[in-house]
Amino acid sequence: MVSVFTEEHESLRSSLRAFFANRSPESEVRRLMATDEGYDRDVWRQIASELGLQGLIVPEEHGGSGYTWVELGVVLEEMGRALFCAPYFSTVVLATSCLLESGDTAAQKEYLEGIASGDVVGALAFVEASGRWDEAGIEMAATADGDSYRLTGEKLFVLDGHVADLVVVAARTGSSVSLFTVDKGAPGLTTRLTETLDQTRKVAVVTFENTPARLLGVEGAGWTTLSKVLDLAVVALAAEQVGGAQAALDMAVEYSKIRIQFGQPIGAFQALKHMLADVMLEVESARSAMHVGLAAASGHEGAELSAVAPLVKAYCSDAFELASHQNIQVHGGMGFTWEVPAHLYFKRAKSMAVFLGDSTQHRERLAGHLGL
Amino acid sequence: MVSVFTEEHESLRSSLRAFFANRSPESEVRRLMATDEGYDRDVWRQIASELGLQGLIVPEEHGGSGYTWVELGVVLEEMGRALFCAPYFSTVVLATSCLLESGDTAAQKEYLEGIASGDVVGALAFVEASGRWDEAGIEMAATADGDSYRLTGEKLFVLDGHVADLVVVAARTGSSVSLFTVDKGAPGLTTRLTETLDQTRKVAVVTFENTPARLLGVEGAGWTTLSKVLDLAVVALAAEQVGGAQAALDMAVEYSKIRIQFGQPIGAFQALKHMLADVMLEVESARSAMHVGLAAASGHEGAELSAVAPLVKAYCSDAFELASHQNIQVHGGMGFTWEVPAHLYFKRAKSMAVFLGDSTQHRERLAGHLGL
Amino acid sequence: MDNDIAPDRLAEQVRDWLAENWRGVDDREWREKVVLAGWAAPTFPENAYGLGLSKSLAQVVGAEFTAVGAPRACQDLGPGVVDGWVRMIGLVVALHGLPALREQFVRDLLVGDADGGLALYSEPNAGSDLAGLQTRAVLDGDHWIVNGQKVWSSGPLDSTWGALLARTDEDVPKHQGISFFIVDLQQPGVEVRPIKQITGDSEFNEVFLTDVRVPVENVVGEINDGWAILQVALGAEREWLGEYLESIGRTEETAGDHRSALAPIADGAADLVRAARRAGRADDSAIRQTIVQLHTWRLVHEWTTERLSSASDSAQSQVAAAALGKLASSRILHSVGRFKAQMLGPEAMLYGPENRTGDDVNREMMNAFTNSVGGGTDQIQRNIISERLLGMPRAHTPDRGVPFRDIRKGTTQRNISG
Amino acid sequence: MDNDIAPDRLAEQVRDWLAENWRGVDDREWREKVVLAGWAAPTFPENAYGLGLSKSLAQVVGAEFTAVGAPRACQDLGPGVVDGWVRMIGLVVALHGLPALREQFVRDLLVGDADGGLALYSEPNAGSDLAGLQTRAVLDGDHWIVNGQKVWSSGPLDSTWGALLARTDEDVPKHQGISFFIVDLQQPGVEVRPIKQITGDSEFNEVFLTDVRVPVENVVGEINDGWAILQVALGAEREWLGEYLESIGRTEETAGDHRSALAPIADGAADLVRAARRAGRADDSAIRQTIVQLHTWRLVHEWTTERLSSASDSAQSQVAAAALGKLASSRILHSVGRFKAQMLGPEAMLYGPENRTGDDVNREMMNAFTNSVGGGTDQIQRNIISERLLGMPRAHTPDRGVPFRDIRKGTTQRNISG
Repeated sequence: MVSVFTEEHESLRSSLRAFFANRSPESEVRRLMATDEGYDRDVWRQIASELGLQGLIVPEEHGGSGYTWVELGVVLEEMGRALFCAPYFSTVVLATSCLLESGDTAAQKEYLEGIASGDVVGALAFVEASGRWDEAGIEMAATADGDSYRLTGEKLFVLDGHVADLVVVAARTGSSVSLFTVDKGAPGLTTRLTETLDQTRKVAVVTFENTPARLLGVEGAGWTTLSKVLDLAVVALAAEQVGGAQAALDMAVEYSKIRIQFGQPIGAFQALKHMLADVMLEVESARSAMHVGLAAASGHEGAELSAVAPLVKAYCSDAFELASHQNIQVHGGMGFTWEVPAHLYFKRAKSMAVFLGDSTQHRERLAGHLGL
Repeated sequence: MVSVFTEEHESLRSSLRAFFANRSPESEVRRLMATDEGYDRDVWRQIASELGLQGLIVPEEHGGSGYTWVELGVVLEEMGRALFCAPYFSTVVLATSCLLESGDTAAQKEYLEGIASGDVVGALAFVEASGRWDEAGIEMAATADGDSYRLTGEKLFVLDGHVADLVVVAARTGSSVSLFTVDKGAPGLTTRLTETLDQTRKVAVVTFENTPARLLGVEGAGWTTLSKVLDLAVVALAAEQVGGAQAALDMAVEYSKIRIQFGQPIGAFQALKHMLADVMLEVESARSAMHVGLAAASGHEGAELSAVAPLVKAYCSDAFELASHQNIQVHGGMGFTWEVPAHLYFKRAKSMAVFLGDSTQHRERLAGHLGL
Repeated sequence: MDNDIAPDRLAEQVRDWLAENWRGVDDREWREKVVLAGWAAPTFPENAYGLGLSKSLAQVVGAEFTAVGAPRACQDLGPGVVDGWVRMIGLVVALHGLPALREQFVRDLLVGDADGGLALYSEPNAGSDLAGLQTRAVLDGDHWIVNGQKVWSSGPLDSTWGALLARTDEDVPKHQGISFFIVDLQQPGVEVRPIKQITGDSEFNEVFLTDVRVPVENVVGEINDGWAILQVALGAEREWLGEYLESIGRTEETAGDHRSALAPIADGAADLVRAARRAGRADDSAIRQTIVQLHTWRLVHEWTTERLSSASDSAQSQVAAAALGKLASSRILHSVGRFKAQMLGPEAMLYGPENRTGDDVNREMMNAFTNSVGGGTDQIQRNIISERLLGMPRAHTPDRGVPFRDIRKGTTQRNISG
Repeated sequence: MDNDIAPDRLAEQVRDWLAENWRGVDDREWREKVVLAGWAAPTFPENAYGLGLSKSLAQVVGAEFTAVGAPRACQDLGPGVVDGWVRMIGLVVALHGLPALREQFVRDLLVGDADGGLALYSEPNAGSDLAGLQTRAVLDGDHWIVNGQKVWSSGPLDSTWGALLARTDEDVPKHQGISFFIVDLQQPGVEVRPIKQITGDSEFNEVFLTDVRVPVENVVGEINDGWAILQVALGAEREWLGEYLESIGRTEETAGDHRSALAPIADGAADLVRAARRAGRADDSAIRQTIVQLHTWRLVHEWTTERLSSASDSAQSQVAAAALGKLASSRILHSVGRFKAQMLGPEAMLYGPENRTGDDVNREMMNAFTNSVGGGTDQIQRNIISERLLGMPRAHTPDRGVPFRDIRKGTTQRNISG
């Protein structure tokens, strides 16, 4: 697998890195993570209007630029590196993919332009009290009400659900799963922000009380759509995780050069050198997995997305956990303080390690693809 | 858990260490491992007559000294350290325990005195082609023939089967397992030495062709006896493994002090220091597990042998594998040569890691005891 | 008092004294009486409110107090937090303090007048390399003037005193120019700020010292011999810490999750088994392997600590028990934290008082760093194990034998208070 | 030949030459013709039997030879073992050898007259620290007299020549006093003994050199500049080694176990799955986790190597690919070996030709050390990664910048032949 990134992608990366350094420095991350909304609406509009980031994978006919998951990967890697606080993953990766994969042209027409323009924030309401990321975990029932449906129940761990203009909801119509759209302000729709370990990424409880909802795509095809979306999502997440892991490694290396103990930089001690060499191996390996994942998500010839996705999720989650953990260890006592940003990456890593299923679960999925 | 060893045990250890240094130095180990028999009959007699090692756990009434598994643990630890080549484990741990645990006083009377005197070498023929270390693996049938039985079939991985005067055999009488004794020279009994990874420990294929055998203990109680013997055996093996692991660690530390690279002993490099610190943690932890195992095997109050044994097997096997592996790594290219004895410990470790079931299997056994 | 006194005669003396003095009220008068009689710290020297008794004789004293329910005896042996200060700092002052300090400070500590204390050892640039500390004390008449910054001091913000390590000579190698002081913290120039940790809690402080004045009689031990004094204090701390943590363990026992040696093997695994059951994954053999491995690490850690702590070649074995045990703990705590978060699934994304389960698991997971980083990092423990236990050669470091003035030093200064 | 020549014109020239010379027989006459025409090593300089062509133009030559089935072209690009010698040692002699050596040695190598070769680099006391080598070469008239011991030389016992590193100046730091020689091994004073490995096999030799004579014209490069020459040879070796191992991989492909990038994810896991199935443990989730982890390590290793090898910032990426890849391989090889032995159960206790399964698994398991130890240990790779890729500071070692004479050196001398 050679790199999926071309020189143009690297040039996109450079400009994004400069942008986030300017508009999402650590001080901004810390300011926004302490707010309820969790993002800066001006910056959100700016990345839409000036950079077109929300519309990256939105087809041109709907006001987007019709790029692939490779370009999106560059964006997410840089956002992960900067811990950029915004409902980007929920809007662009989760909600947008649901719209695109559902094949529902009416819904696409209705929402995609708003998403691309930055006017619509999207979210996906999927998991329930069981905490399961699979089809069996979806128990909420949708009842038909003329042409429309009514939803009643509670969805948990909804990324950015509290600021979403559009909530895509998975619920059962009869025995099978269908997807629905619910707009902000719909009757019976309430959202409650939950306190999170990773304050840079907001999570809400979304409650439906006889809330009117519109079917998205074909009735009963919800799980087919959603399972594809989840495969795409773990690949997108991997890009974020690789960006975060590299940032944590860079931090650790940098600190090891300036921190003096026993008359020399601690980075001269072989224990730390070898620890970080091992971290680099994991980060580079995770990066390779991400490349393959992005290629598969973009429909490049070769390995199937459904087989690549679990590998990517397991590997990149583990690598980010390791890199962010060792970054704290290298920082010693300082790493245990709130003031040093090492914990922000660590919390993102730990939080994303269980988001969309843990490594063990994904490795078991991959086992199935190996003919086991 | 405090130490099970008293000062007297430590004095026993000192004299054994001196004895093995004298009668089982590396040169002797290398000489004997290249022979078919695999042991020195003079030394075998000497450890019986002068040190009473074969009769250690044999009751006094049968010519032994009636000690416990704690004393046996000291002996095995030192034998493991010296890679002492002799059919001691097969005779004293396996065959003797079968005789003792079977409760068959007639058989005890017949064999134990010879074992204690060093005249009888014993072996246990248990595993068959399936390679399973459990009851289900025993498929060989024993057919009644008047007061006696007849055995036909093949037993594999029989430690020291090629030199055994007494073979204890597990076979099925009807649907249940019984134990039998077969004497050397019995009609239809043939043994064939197998080439082994660990040349210091000989393994034979033992074949029975309508071979007369005597029931040992109660018919149908074979698995009850054998499962107790296997629990005792893994604890005894753990003592050997701890002795070997400590020897490997000592070798590595010693080499790290004398091997000069980059103008200093390689032991001054933190990478090796930390590697061996981690090995020490595993070896000391394995030693603790061994202490608890020996206490449980000796019937001390507290933890049950059947629950302790799997823990001990898993932990001590893993620790010995690690210690002997890292010893080779520390020795670099020299560790990969036949001439340096690092490989002898490594091969013992690898071989014993699968003998009596691997760590994963024993951990699964322990899971049952945790109420899982 | 004579160490040759027969235990039963001593017991009788204590009983008599108690009969005469104990009125069932733990008031100031009582506390002063206990201290003046020498019962508060019987192992301390007689010139430091002690009786110079051996530990075993002191325990006779403690037993008699316990028998009648009288408090305040044997603080030099107790496991509480206040006892900790008595055992660590009280001890070195009692042994090495000048008369004025000894009489005032030890008395205040034992009577209970010395409110909270702070250990002013670590600095932003002296963590693993504690002897690289840069806080300076300069003599000015009959006072030392102290300037510097300390960190990771646990204790109350309004502590009245601190045990301070400061550099008093820069022209000798680093370990040889350090002195040990008792410093009054209730003076201008002392600023104590809580450090906000990654958990959001604040259990430690950073302390800024600006022209802080310390009377010359507050030096403990000889000038420039503070490193040796520190070793005595740290030795006592290690001893106390084990008992302290055990005493916490014992309160957890009531929660049904404590185990003692050779108790049934399964004891102590309940939290892991529960986590797997709650997740509906207790039948998954991969999860079972993890649980058994974690539980085994816990058991062998406990067994090893007990075995080495009770070994006869005590000095070497104590070091082994402490360093190996601390390293083992890191692996256990981090792995258990990771496992529990895994079992919790998406709830492990949550935190805060409204999400108790997520909060508990994440706090446990993050606090594991206090073991792998605090009190000597895992890396420092591996150095100790390899150099002091395995006897492997020390590597060259550029600061060995070099005057402190000429050593390359860190200059990072940052305020890490939350 | 001119590098500006158009590929199609070059191809035409080669075709014409082949039409005139290739008679379908690979005999001595043919081999000499190919060498003299420059086709045997087109990238070599014209004064060393080459044509000074770029790699891509040389491949045009190779393609034409392949098209008509004619052998012996482009040995400077080939993946075989003999090609390896051409690429490593032929190259440095071609570039840096004196005329006499260049004309004879390169010619012999290309024609195939230089039988086997041995790399005489490592020594018993110079392994990880190769520059610490102690074999000495002393000038005596028009010959260097060499004394010392070399080890880990792979190749035939009766090799005719060796590439030797020897110390020619002890009064300068270690890297600066080493020279690179081509030495005739068919002389008294050279003793080559096979080393018996832990597997029982012998793939390497130790070589004892006693008053071995090397003509002055056999020095490659400047005297005392041998370390630089070695770097060129090692660079070529790393490049060749990858292709060589791949070419072995390709023969395994026929066994159905090879995979290429973005082939179906499952490709290449067959050996692991088979091992678990054979053990009846393929349904055990703990075993499945292990298989998936091992297979994932293999895949990401392959992807990373391809990605970094093909990256544009080639120098840095090549180092990264080599060091990271080697480290990744160690983990994979050792873990796979351990897993297969575990799956094999008690059969893994067996060895030798009568126990094929046990023999195969144990050999695979033991040979993993050739990766973690040989060609720079895992520890050396981590040094390279941290210092050269992450830019972490080098630690002090006592030999840096010190004349070799004054460095503490190992003196262990042992005969490790079986």
